[in-house]
This record gives sequence, C-alpha cells and structure tokens, in this order.
Amino acid sequence: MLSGRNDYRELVQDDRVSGRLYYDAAVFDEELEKIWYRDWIYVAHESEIPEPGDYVTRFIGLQPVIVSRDEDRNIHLLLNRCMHRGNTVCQSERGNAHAFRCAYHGWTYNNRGALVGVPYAAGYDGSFAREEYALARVPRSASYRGLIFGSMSASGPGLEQRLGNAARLIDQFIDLAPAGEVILRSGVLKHSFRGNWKMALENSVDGYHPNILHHAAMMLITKGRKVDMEAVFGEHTDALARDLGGGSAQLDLTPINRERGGRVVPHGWSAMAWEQYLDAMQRRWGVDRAREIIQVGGPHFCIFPNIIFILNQFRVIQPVSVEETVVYYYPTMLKGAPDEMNQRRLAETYLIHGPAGRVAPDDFEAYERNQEGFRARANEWLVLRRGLHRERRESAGTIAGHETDETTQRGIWRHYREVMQA
Amino acid sequence: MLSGRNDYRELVQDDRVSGRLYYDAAVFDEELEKIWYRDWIYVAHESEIPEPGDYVTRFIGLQPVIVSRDEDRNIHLLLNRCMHRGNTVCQSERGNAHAFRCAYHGWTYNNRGALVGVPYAAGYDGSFAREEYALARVPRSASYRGLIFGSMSASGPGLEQRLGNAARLIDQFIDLAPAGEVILRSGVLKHSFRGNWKMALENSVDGYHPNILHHAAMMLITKGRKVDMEAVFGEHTDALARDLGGGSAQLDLTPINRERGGRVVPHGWSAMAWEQYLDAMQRRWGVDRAREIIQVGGPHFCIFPNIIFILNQFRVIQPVSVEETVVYYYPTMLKGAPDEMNQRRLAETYLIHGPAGRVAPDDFEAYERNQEGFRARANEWLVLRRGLHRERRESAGTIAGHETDETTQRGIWRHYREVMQA
Amino acid sequence: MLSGRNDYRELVQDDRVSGRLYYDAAVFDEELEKIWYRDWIYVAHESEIPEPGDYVTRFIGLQPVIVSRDEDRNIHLLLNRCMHRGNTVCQSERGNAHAFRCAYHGWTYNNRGALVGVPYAAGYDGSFAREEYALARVPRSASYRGLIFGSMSASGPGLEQRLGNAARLIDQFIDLAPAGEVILRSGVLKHSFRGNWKMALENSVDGYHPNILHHAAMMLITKGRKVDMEAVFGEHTDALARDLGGGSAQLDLTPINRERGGRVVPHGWSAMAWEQYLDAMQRRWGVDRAREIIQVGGPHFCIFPNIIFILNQFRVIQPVSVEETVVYYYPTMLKGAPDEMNQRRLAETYLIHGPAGRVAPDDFEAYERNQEGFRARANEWLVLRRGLHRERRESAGTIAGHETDETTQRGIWRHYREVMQA
Amino acid sequence: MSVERSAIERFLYREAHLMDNHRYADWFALWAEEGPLTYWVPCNGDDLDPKANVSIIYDTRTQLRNRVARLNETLWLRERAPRLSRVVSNVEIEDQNADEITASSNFVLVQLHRHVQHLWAGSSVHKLISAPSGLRIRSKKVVLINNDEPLPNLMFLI
Amino acid sequence: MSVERSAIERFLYREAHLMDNHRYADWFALWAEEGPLTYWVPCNGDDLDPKANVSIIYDTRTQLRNRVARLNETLWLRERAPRLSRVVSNVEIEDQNADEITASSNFVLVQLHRHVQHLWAGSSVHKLISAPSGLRIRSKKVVLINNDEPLPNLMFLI
Amino acid sequence: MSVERSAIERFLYREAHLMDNHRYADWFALWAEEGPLTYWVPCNGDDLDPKANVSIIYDTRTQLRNRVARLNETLWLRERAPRLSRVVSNVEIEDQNADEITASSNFVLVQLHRHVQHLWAGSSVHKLISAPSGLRIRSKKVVLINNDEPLPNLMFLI
Ligand code: FES
Ligand code: FES
Ligand code: FES
Ligand SMILES: [Fe+3]
Ligand SMILES: [Fe+3]
Ligand SMILES: [Fe+3]
Repeated sequence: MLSGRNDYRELVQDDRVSGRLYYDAAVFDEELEKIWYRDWIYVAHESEIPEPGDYVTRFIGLQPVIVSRDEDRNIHLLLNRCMHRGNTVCQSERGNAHAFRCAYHGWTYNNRGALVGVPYAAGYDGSFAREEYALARVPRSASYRGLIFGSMSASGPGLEQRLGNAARLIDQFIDLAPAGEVILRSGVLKHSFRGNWKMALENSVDGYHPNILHHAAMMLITKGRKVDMEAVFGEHTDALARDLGGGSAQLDLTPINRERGGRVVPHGWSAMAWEQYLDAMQRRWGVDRAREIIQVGGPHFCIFPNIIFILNQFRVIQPVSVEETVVYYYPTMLKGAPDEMNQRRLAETYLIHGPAGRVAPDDFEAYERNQEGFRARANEWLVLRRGLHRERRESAGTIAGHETDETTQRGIWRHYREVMQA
Repeated sequence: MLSGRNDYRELVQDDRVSGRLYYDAAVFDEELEKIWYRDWIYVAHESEIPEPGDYVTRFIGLQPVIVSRDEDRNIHLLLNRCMHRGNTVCQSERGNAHAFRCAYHGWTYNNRGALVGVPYAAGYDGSFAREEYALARVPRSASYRGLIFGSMSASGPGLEQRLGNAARLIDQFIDLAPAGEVILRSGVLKHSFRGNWKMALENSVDGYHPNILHHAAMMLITKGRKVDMEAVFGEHTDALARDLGGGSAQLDLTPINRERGGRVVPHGWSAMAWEQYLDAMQRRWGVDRAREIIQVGGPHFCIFPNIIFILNQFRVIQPVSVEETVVYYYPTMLKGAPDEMNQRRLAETYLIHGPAGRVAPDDFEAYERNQEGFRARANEWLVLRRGLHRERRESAGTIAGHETDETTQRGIWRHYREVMQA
Repeated sequence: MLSGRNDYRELVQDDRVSGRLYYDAAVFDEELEKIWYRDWIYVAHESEIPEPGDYVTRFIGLQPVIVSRDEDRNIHLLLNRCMHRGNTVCQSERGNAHAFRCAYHGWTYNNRGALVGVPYAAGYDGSFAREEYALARVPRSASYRGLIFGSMSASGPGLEQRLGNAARLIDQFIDLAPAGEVILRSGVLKHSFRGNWKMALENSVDGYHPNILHHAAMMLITKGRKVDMEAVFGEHTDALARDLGGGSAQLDLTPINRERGGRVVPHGWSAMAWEQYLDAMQRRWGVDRAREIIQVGGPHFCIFPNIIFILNQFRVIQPVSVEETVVYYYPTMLKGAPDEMNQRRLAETYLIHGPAGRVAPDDFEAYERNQEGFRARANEWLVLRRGLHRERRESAGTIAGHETDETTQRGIWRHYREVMQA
Repeated sequence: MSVERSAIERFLYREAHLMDNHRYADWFALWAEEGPLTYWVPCNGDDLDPKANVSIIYDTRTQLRNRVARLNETLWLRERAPRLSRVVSNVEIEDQNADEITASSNFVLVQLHRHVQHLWAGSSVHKLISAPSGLRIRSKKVVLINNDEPLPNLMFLI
Repeated sequence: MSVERSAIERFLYREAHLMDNHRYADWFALWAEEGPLTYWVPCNGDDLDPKANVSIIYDTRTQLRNRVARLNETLWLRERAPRLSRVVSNVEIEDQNADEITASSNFVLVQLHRHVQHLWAGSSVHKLISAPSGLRIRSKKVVLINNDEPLPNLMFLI
Repeated sequence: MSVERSAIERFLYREAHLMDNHRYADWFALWAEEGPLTYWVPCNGDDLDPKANVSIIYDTRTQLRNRVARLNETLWLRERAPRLSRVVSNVEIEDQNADEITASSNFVLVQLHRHVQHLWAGSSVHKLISAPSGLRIRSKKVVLINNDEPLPNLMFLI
C-alpha cells in the first residue's frame, strides 16, 4: 500500500532525487520495512563487550536490541522486550549481567535470552514450555572483523556477500592495528539533528563540501603550516570519489596519503612512538606490506545504510523519525599500537567530531538548513549530476570520479531505488 | 473503515493479545468511538457537588463535560462548548456558579444548560429559538449509589444492567459507611504516564505483580511486623482473581480479610474510634450484618473502562492519546464514621498513591517500560495464559482463579474484543 | 482524494459551519492546496525593502520565500532553497545582500535569483545550464499601492480583479498619507496562538465581540471621557458590517467617523501637528477631498485569506499547522505626515496589539478557548445566523448588515466554500 | 549613596514575588512616585529605538498605570490566570552614582497556562533610586531571548 | 540568634546538592533530630488543609523515614534513576526569632528520565532551627507551579 | 588568600554574561595567562578519565585557543548564532588554599536557535587563581545533566 503511494523510479532519478524522500513519513515507514528491517544493520563491535556477561543495548531501526556475550563468549542479539507483557528487561546502555530480570513480574532471562526464572510458577501448567518464552532473537546476526551486524529478516544474502567491495576497506581500516584488531572501549559521542538520516549518510562521502562548509576548521589545519587543502578536497586533488556498489561509497585519499606517507602519521609525533609502531607493524606484516598499509592509511567510506568509517572512528547513523536522526561516533584504538598513537586517535575524535567538535557541527547545521529548505516545494529536486561526465567504471565494477564529484551519492541512491522499488 | 483495518479476533486471542493494541493510533480512535463514546463512563460522584450551583468539569473520552447541580438539586451533564462559536464556557475544574458566561460574545447559560442571556438580542429575530441553543447534553446519564455515569450514545443497556455483578461490589464498598454514603471532597491526586490507558486498567486487578514490583513498599509494610505478604498476594494466598463479566474484574481478598477481621481496621487504631465505628455500624445494619460488612471489608475491583475501587479510594482512568494517560485518585470518606478513621483513609491515599506515593510510582515506571518494550516488534504478543488451568466458573457466572492469575485480564480482554469487533 | 473526504457544502452551510474545519488536519492540507498555494497571498510591502539589495524573508503557506529588491529596484519573490541540495540560502528575516551564498557547497545566487557562483566548476560540463538552476520563483507576483502579493499558481485571476471592492479600501487607508504612501519600517509584533488561522480572520471583522470581550480595554478608553462605546460597537451604532465579496469583509465605521471628524484625529493632538497635517493633505488633495478623506478616516477590513487593515496597522495571518497560527502586526507610517502623528500611530500599535497589548490578548485567549471547545463533538456547529434578517444587498454587490452582525463571517465562509469545493 | 548587591537582590526577589503572584498594585508601588518612568520590553532585537520601532512593551507612567488597571479588570484572567514561578539570578550592579543605581539580572520564568508549561528567559536592567521608603524603580528594561519570535500572550508582569 | 541570608543560601545549596545526587540518608540528616517534622507538597492548590485534603507529599518524621527507606530500596531506581539539576534562588528570610528561621526560595529543577527532559518549578518555605551541628530543617513546604496538574513520577527529593 | 563567595559569584556572572553574548575573546581573557589550562565537559557520565574516553569537550590551552578561533571564524554562526540566556546559582566555595579556589555552581541555560528553544542544565566546577588583574580560570569542568544523551550542536561557550 505504501509502495503504491511512492514510485521510487520517479522520485529517484539518475541525476536528481526528490526532496520528498527526506520529509514524507510514509517514505520513512517504508524505509523501515525495506531497509532497516531487511538489510544487514551494524549494531556493535565485539570489543565493546569483551567479557562474559558484558552487554550493550542498541536499536535496529526503531527496535530495541540487547547485544550480549554469554559465559561461553558467544554473542547474542536479543530483543529488549519481556515475553510476558512486554516491559523492557534491560534499562542500561552498557553493563555486565548474567541475567536480565523484568521488574514487573520478575520473569528472568539469562544473557542467552533463555527464560530461567518465573515467580509463582504454579500459575503455569505443563502446557507452558519455557523454551517458547525465550527473549526474541534478531533473526540473523553475523560478524566481520569484530563488527557485529544484525538483520531482522530471516532470509537474504549473507553478510560478506552484502559487504562486497566494502569488506576489503574494513580490512584496510583494521590492518593498521599491529595486532590486527581495533578496540572500541573509549565511549561514544552522541550527536542529534532535526533532519532525515540519509543526509548524514550522503554527507559522509560528499567530497565537495569540506573546504567550503568547514572553512573554519581548514583554517586551523592550515594555519602556520604549508598544507594545501585544495590538493586534498579541492579542484586539484588526486583523491577519488568511488561508488563501491550496494550503496556503499568511498572517498579514496590513497593517492594523497602515498605522497604524505599516510594519514596515520600525523605531524608532531614522538619519533619513539613512530619507531615502536613501525616495528610492531613490520613484525606482523613484514616490511613491505607494513609500509604499504601505513602509506595507504585509513580508508574513508560508508556502508549502506548505517555505518561510516572516517579517520580513526566508526560513525553510526540512527534514524529516530523522518526528520530526527542521531549520529554516534566511536573512537577506535589500534590493538598493539603505542599508547601515544591511540591517545591521539581518541583526541582526534572528540576534537573534530560530536556536538562541540571542530568539524561536525558545520554538517549538522547544514542538515537542519536542508530540512528547512525542503519546505519549499516549487522545485522539489536535489541535483546529483556533478561529475557525471568525468567518472569512469573500474575493473572491480566500482565507479570512480573526481573527489569532489557526486559519484558517491549516485551510488547510494541507485542502491536505494533498487531496494525501495523492490 | 477503521474496523476494517483491525481484526480484533486476530489481535485479541484467548491467551494472548497483540502489543499493537497499545500503540496504534487507529486502534485508539476506534476505542473512542466504540468504548468511550458508547459505553457508560464514570464522570463524578454526587458528593463532589453537594450544593446547588456546584459543578466540576471532566472529560468523557476526549470531550469536555460540565457536571453541574441546579437549584432543584438535579444534576446535569453538559458539554463545555458555547453554542454560538464554540468557546469553552467554564474554565475551572470545580466551583459554584449559577450561570456560565462565554467570554467571547457573552452568551450566558444557567447551570441547567439553558441559554439565558444573549447580548444585543436584536441581532436575532423570531426564527431564533433559544431552546435550540441550550448547551449540548451528554445523551444519557444515570447514578448508582452517588456515582454519576454518562454515555455519549443515546441508546444501549441501562446503567444497572451494564454494572451487572459490579453493582454489589459498589454496595460492599459504600456499606462500610455507617450512613451508607461515601463522600468525595478531599481533593484528587493526578498522575500521568506515557503509555496506553489499558495498562492502568489491567494493572489494577493484576495480582501477580505486587510482591515483586512493589517489593520496597512491602518491605515497609512487613518491617517489624509479622505480616506474610506471600499469604496476601503470593503463592499461598487464599485470595481470588475474579472475572466479573462485562470487562469488570476483582481481586477478592475476602478470605484473608475474614481472618484478619477486615482491612477497615488497620492496626494502631484508637479503641475509642473502633468502638464508635462498630456502634454506628451496628445501629445501622444490626450486629450480624455489621460484623459481616466489616469482616469482608472493602472490595478491590475495576469497572470497564475507567473506574477502579482500591482500598479507600476511587481511581479514574483518563486517556489522553494512544500513549498518554492520566490516572486520578479520589480518597473517599465514610459518612458517619469517626474522623480518626476518615483521616486515616485520607492519609492512606496520598501516602500510597499518586506521583510521590509508596506504591503507585512503581506501576507507572512499569507502564513506561512497557510502552518502550512495545517498540520491539519481532514478537508482538503479550501472554495472558497464567492460571488458565486452575480457574473455575462460579454460580454467578463469574470466573475465579488464584489471586496471582490472569483470570482478570482475560475477562477484560474478552469484553474488549466483543465491543471492538462489534 | 482529500476533497473526497470533505464535502464543504455539508460542512459550510449558509447560517452555520462545522467545528471540524478548525481541527481536521486533512482540511488544513486541502486549504494549503486550494487557498494558500492558489490564491494571491500578501507577502510584504515595498517600503520594507526600499534600497537595492534589501530583502525580507516570508512564507507563502508553509513555503519559505525571499522578497528581494535588485540593483534595478525590481522586486523578486524567490523560494529560499538552494537549487543544488536544498539548503536554505538566506537565514535572516531582513537585511541587505547582493548575493545569497549557500553555506553547504557555496553555490551563490544574486538577488534576482540567478546562479552566479559554483565552486570547482570543472565538476559540471557544458550540459549544465546555469539558467536552469536559478532560485525557483513564486510563479506570479504583483503589487497594489506598494502591497506585494504572490501566488504559487501560474494561472488565475489578476491581482486587481481578485482584490475587487477591497482595492478602494486600500486606497482609503493609504490616501490618508499626504504623500500618498505608507511606510512599513517600524518593526513587527509577532503573536502566536494554539488555534486555527481562520479564527483570526473571522475575528478581525467580528463587530459583535469588542464591547464584551474587550471590556477592560473599553474601560480604559471611556474612563473619564464621554465616549459611548455602545454607539461604536454596540446595539445603537450606525456602523456597518459589510461583506465585500471574494471573502473580504469590512466593519464600516464611516458614519461614526463622520460625526467624530475621523479616527485619524485622536484627542490630545497638538494643534500644530493637526494644522501641518491638514495643510499637507489639502496641498495634495485639495480642500474638499482632503476633508472627505480625513473625515472618513482609515478603514477596518480584511482581504481573504491573510491580510487585515485595522487602525494604523497591517495585520498578517500566518498558518503554522491546523491548530497553530502566528499573527504579525506591522505599524504603518503615513508618508508626509508630521512625526507626532506617525509616532502616535506607532504607539497605538504596540499599546493595543501584540502579546502584551491592551486588546489583542483577549482575542488570543478566546481563540485558544475556542480550540479547546472544539473537542466537544456532541454538537459540531458554529452559528453564523446573527443579523440574517436585517442585512441588505448594496449597489456595489456588497452586503451590509448591522455592525454587530455576522454578515462579514458569512461572506468569508461563502467564499471559502466556493474555493474549497472547487 | 551606596547600596550592597544583597540589598538589590532582596529588592528584585521581592519584585519577582509580587509579579509571580499577580499583585499588580503592590508591584506598581515599587516604582518611583515622581518623575518619568519607563518599562521597556524591546521587540525584533535588544535595542531598537522605541520611538521609531514597535516594542513588546514600552510604557511611561500613564501607560504603566493603564496596564495595571487592564490586568486588574480583565475578567477572563480571573477565571484562569497563568501560574508563574521565576528564578532571578546573576544580579550585578552595573553602575551606581549619587541618585541612581543600575542593576542587571537574568531570569528564567516558568509559566503554566491552560495546562501548558511555557518557559520565558532573558535579562533585565533596572534603574533604581533610593527613596525614603526604600529602593524604587525608575526604569526597567527586559530583554527576552525570543523577542524576535512569535510570542504567546504575555498577560502578566515580567 | 541571628543568621545571615548567605548562611541560609549555603544551607539550601547544600540541600539541593544532596537532593540532586539522590543522597537520601545525608539529606535526611539535614532534618532536626528532635521534635515534629513536616515535609509538605500541597496538591490542588497551594494551601489546602492537609488534614482534610490530599497532598502530593505530607510526611511527618516516620513517613519521611519511610520515604527515604523506600527510595533506597527500590530496585528499578537503581537500574535507572532520574538525573537532576536544580538552581535555587530568590532566597529570602521571611521571619526570624529566637528558635526558628523562616526562609523562602524559588527553584527550577531540570529532570532527565528515560531520555526525556522534564522541568519542575516552584517555591519552597523552610523552617529552620540552629542546632549545634548547624542549621536543621523543622518543616519544609514546596509549592509546585503545577500542583493541580497531572504529574509524572516524583521519585526523588524535591 | 581569601576570597568571598560574593566575589566568586561576580566573577561567574561576568563569565556567564560573556558566554551568553558570544564574546569569545573576552571570555578567553578570563583564563590564566600562564600554566596549563583544562576546559572539560565529560561525556557518557560525569567522571570518565578523559585520557581514556571521549569527552564532549576536553581542551588544553592550545585547543581552547583553537576553539575560540573556530567560533570566531565560522561564517554560518555569523548568519545565525544561537541566542543564549543562563542563570548561574548555587555557588559554593568547595575548597580554598594559598593559590587556588575551587568553586561549584549550577546553571540553567535557555538557548534559542532556528526558532527552537532548547534547555541546557548542569553544574560547573571552576578552579580559580587570583591574578593581579583579578580572578582567572585555571580549569573548568561542566557536568551536563544529559551528557550521555544525544545532543544538538553545542556551538557556543558553556
Ligand atoms: S512484563 Fe515482564 S514479567 Fe510481566
Ligand atoms: S463563542 Fe460564546 S458567545 Fe460567541
Ligand atoms: S546545497 Fe547549496 S550548495 Fe550544495
Ligand atoms: Fe562534513
Ligand atoms: Fe501495582
Ligand atoms: Fe478583538
């Protein structure tokens, strides 16, 4: 019925999309059904719940989920809803618990979701099978390099298949860790805006805006240093905007990083830390591969619909309503890297991102101005044609354009149209 | 059209109901139509407006109603809406007025609703019949033992027929007054929660939760006294959960009260007050009947959809939206009982109930957790099967189960399905 | 589809209208389509943007509009939405700018709306025609005596035709200026209420309520002066309520003004200012016409749907949602009149109107009581029959009734039914 | 003359109390008995010339008296007046000379009207004189944070 | 005895700090050790006789002790207690005699519970005695601006 | 050295005034000219180690200077900056020794941005030194009531 209302072939065209997709509540409901409750959604990283009993609570779409680790170190994605009358059984966003007890009538579930306690049991006779009252599970869950994804749909492509080209970028991000793992245990910044979630996804791979919208931050970066931001995000950059397929997209700064020897070596590092890190990397990867990894540096990309990798951080998009969204920023530590390096990664996250950061607030102001602008209906189109004439298909099936081009947005929307029209 | 959308035979099953009934705005609209604007709704008690001119303002469903007493002591249920352009004509929740004057153009109505004043009358000619512009009346109203009910439907079963088995429990509540009347003139506690109104109704006759959810209050009750709460609300209680029919339900503590000599004699009473009360009761009812009344004590029950009798209080449920509800607590005084006793009834109300009471906040927290839990949709069911195997039909046509069983909720939902499916 | 839902012949009858028109969101959506995005809507006065580059931002219905004056002094009505991705390009409600630069990617438009700047232009090839990306324009705009109106519909009757009888009343208002112009450059009072916009329009020409609702203000006016308000707004007034056609309506105080020599000469003026004014008026209009203009004084009327002329002020109605409305009050200065007189006009505006004025808050309280009253649905009608028996058709095709009669409201609703049923 | 900040605070607290409780006449009695008075709540900004621009409130003595009378007489306010509670803080003496003290303060005012809570916030500048009967207001300017936004009825003293 | 306003302020700030941080026992220790106590939050108005009308809170010593115990014991409050921050201002000494000080104050309290911010506002009257250990509360009355409106849970100290 | 609470209050009111009015440079001048500085707004709780966990703000001198520069330069803030008004209250001197004063306070800050009013609330702890030019801030910690909730832009001084 909803899909009857919206024709996504009309609303999403190759070089433009309708503003309606950002404010129509019926579109949002349909997105819940066809994207958030069907696709693979990133929920958490295994390192957030390292110990048996550790848990975090998250949302898949609008549904509350507990991500718990049991005594056998297995991970479970459980709906946070008592099977008796539906109270939430877990109130905290993180903690350690071997059981979740519902406050209302005391039904108790272990961290596998099994119903292990029912007060006044005589009220239920033999026909009552406790197994039927285990906490509902997210139908499918899977991990890749410690990233836990869940899907509310029992069927569909597997996680790795769905990740496609994005998988090797996850590798690129994590291989920077001498121990081959990232650790998310440094808290999270939570940043909200009054606007549609898709703006945050598109913006994450929008290479056109940084020098303009973030001019103040750029001023601070360049001040008293000879960095030409035009050669990074501007006209004469060698970086690329890449459509990875499946709605995933990348800003590929590799060419620049190669020259600069890789983003992971910010200026002002102690030589010692650098030595330590290089040494650890070489021991793990060998000299050449280590140099390669370091030079290429961390990738900048997004995986449709809700996770973004930028600098040292995971960024997660959480829709709240058609025009309310929250973005979570998780700093990631490189296991096996010197503390100095990881502290730097931590600092970069809060200095640059979040509500009071040097960069993120600009984007959030832009999102809210965008949502305001959508009230003008005389012309409903958003134009996505930038660089259409100069992008090229790559061997991997990906499409590469100039860093400032909208190749990335077009990739996101092509996938969106496909899943929404389905 | 709405009923077309929701199949209540599907949503309400014998041993489970769908969470959708608590959050779907279309269900709420249909409830207004089929329950709140069709059934008998409790609005006020006669003792709240003892004198000619006294009035209170209430709501039937979402519609504002004035309950007034005229100079002949007759009671009127009038819609609080000027017949000219629709301003509310009464702004206060209680007071005494012989006329209601609309501030906008000064049309004035007496407390019978008759239009008695129209400024600049020459603007209306003979074709203007004032009788046609009396305040709209609630189509039907009736009283039972001083309880005033109104129905927005002109036809339907009479009040007493609708009350059915609940009528004698109202008697049981009020017969505790030596003068055979209760008085509601001690104010009202107003307590709100973000959740659906039905949770408050079900909870009122939920004998499963008290010892668990209200453990802190129970601790205070039992502390330094040998009361076994398990023998009241727990496994080994002799109390019963009873489906009275018509959506009304009871927690019958009679067996316990008998042993204890009746709830109405809390420990720590002055002997004198006790003597006085006993004497007054016997004078009215005779020795045996008085003892019987006192031993059985006050009943604990609800009448579908909006009034609850617990301890010494009337509790009224007011829906605001599909997930906003207000509960009103009215302490009741026993006419002819010693002041000490009535003051005790008053204190019991505010110490135990309301936003800062010893018990009620636990339930309200549970309601809000419930509404949160309903956001998890992987499994939509609330389970109502507790005690299905051990309840029994009684001669009166009622059904009795163990005090902790969901016999009561099943009764509420059976009636709900019947009226909503109609 | 919407019009399918609402039959306006049923909801709007000759002597009564349904309360549903004030609270049904579907009606509001249909009003946007058939009134706010079709009819001529007042947006601003030319004197608000006297200089090249001056602009103000307004709304037509819910759509944000920039009203700008270019270097050739031409006026443009532009949608405040960047043609790239839709950010608002102008953030301020008034100012002077030769260009509007979008903060997101820096697209820049001149105050004619032309796209004059695109950063990193190489991203767009020859197929990108800048002309296609000028800011969208309000399809039609036109001025009358400096009042700028816009229409979101490309076709329809011209402005003057639409103004009809109201045009000469605009003349009457503005001819009071010796220089034949009014100036709006004294700021604006912004006053909001929780209620439907139509109440503010109807109230503006409701001659029935002033002495009753505004009794306190009347008390101040009459206190220690022999003014009989009954002879102005009451039973024995000679003033008229007039349906001007097309939804416009007037309270015609001419008869009274004639006796009093015209409202424009408030008591307590300095003789000198009076002389100056008279002299200036006579020089422009000649002795007789000047006297005529002054005696007749300023008109009191509204033009459907959103502009009202009362005393010295323009009043503009801005719908926000079906039950949220903002009213703007703009004091108007008479060009060529003595400062003393204009300061008096200014003072009259803020002393009488706005959130803390002597009169307006009464109306706003009434609107909110009205919206509350609409929750009572037992009787949905608002009665508009006042004076039906004593109104008469005039030569101009207008209809005149007693000042206290609902001739004006009936005119508004007849037009409303016509456009909504279309 | 020299006055302590604490004396100013006491005075402003007193004024707040009278305003919160709609004691119009008692509040009016806090104003200077002689000389020109100004009660100013600017509009469309914090400092536009009130002679050339609308104000939310711009009262001289006569208008102030009329305002108090209007509030007193209004029947619908008696039926249902807004409930008010405000905190006054950040009291500073900006200037003090022989015949006048200039004091600034901030406030947060919570209003309840028709079951809806509304928050008012801003800062005030009082010009006070020290009369035999104590401090008196010569002029008061209230800068509302939202003085360029649509406002609901302001039918109370601020 | 004579106490400065600033001493009262310090005491009320201290009390606010304990209430904001749910330090129930420490807060209870601010009350007088002997004699009758009253902790009163009126309902349906600001002054209805608590012996004849419901109150939101009307505690004597025993009930106050029970309230503290109840808050301490409640498991769900430990799972998720409201976050509180209040400003106390407009502190005035209403009356002061040999054995008792009457102080009034206003407050604005911002509460965060279940991700929802809620605003509480009103005024308080404390009757204080000066014990060797410092000021102690003999009675406290809190007038909420919305004491005749439906209220959400008030499961904290106010 | 010994400083009165009223002197601290005056200082905090002054700071609030500068913050409310986006006077970034003047505000920065309130900080100590030498030695390490810390401006900390914790995240995910009130006290997580800022070396191991994200903070909403955790600035040393350089970063603080950068923050001020960033706010100064940002064009869109000039187009439309948030309007602010805050009350600071419950000022207490927690500790005072030879070279440092520790003062705590609570605040309620009303923000207006894009026609929407938003309420910020929490408490602050200032560590102050007394310089010849007056009190100066050595460190400031602001505990927001909602520091574990999603926050809108905090593009002003708090
Ligand atoms: S709702 Fe969880 S135990 Fe009843
Ligand atoms: S609306 Fe009541 S008199 Fe007109
Ligand atoms: S949205 Fe305006 S330039 Fe991109
Ligand atoms: Fe960005
Ligand atoms: Fe309960
Ligand atoms: Fe009016």
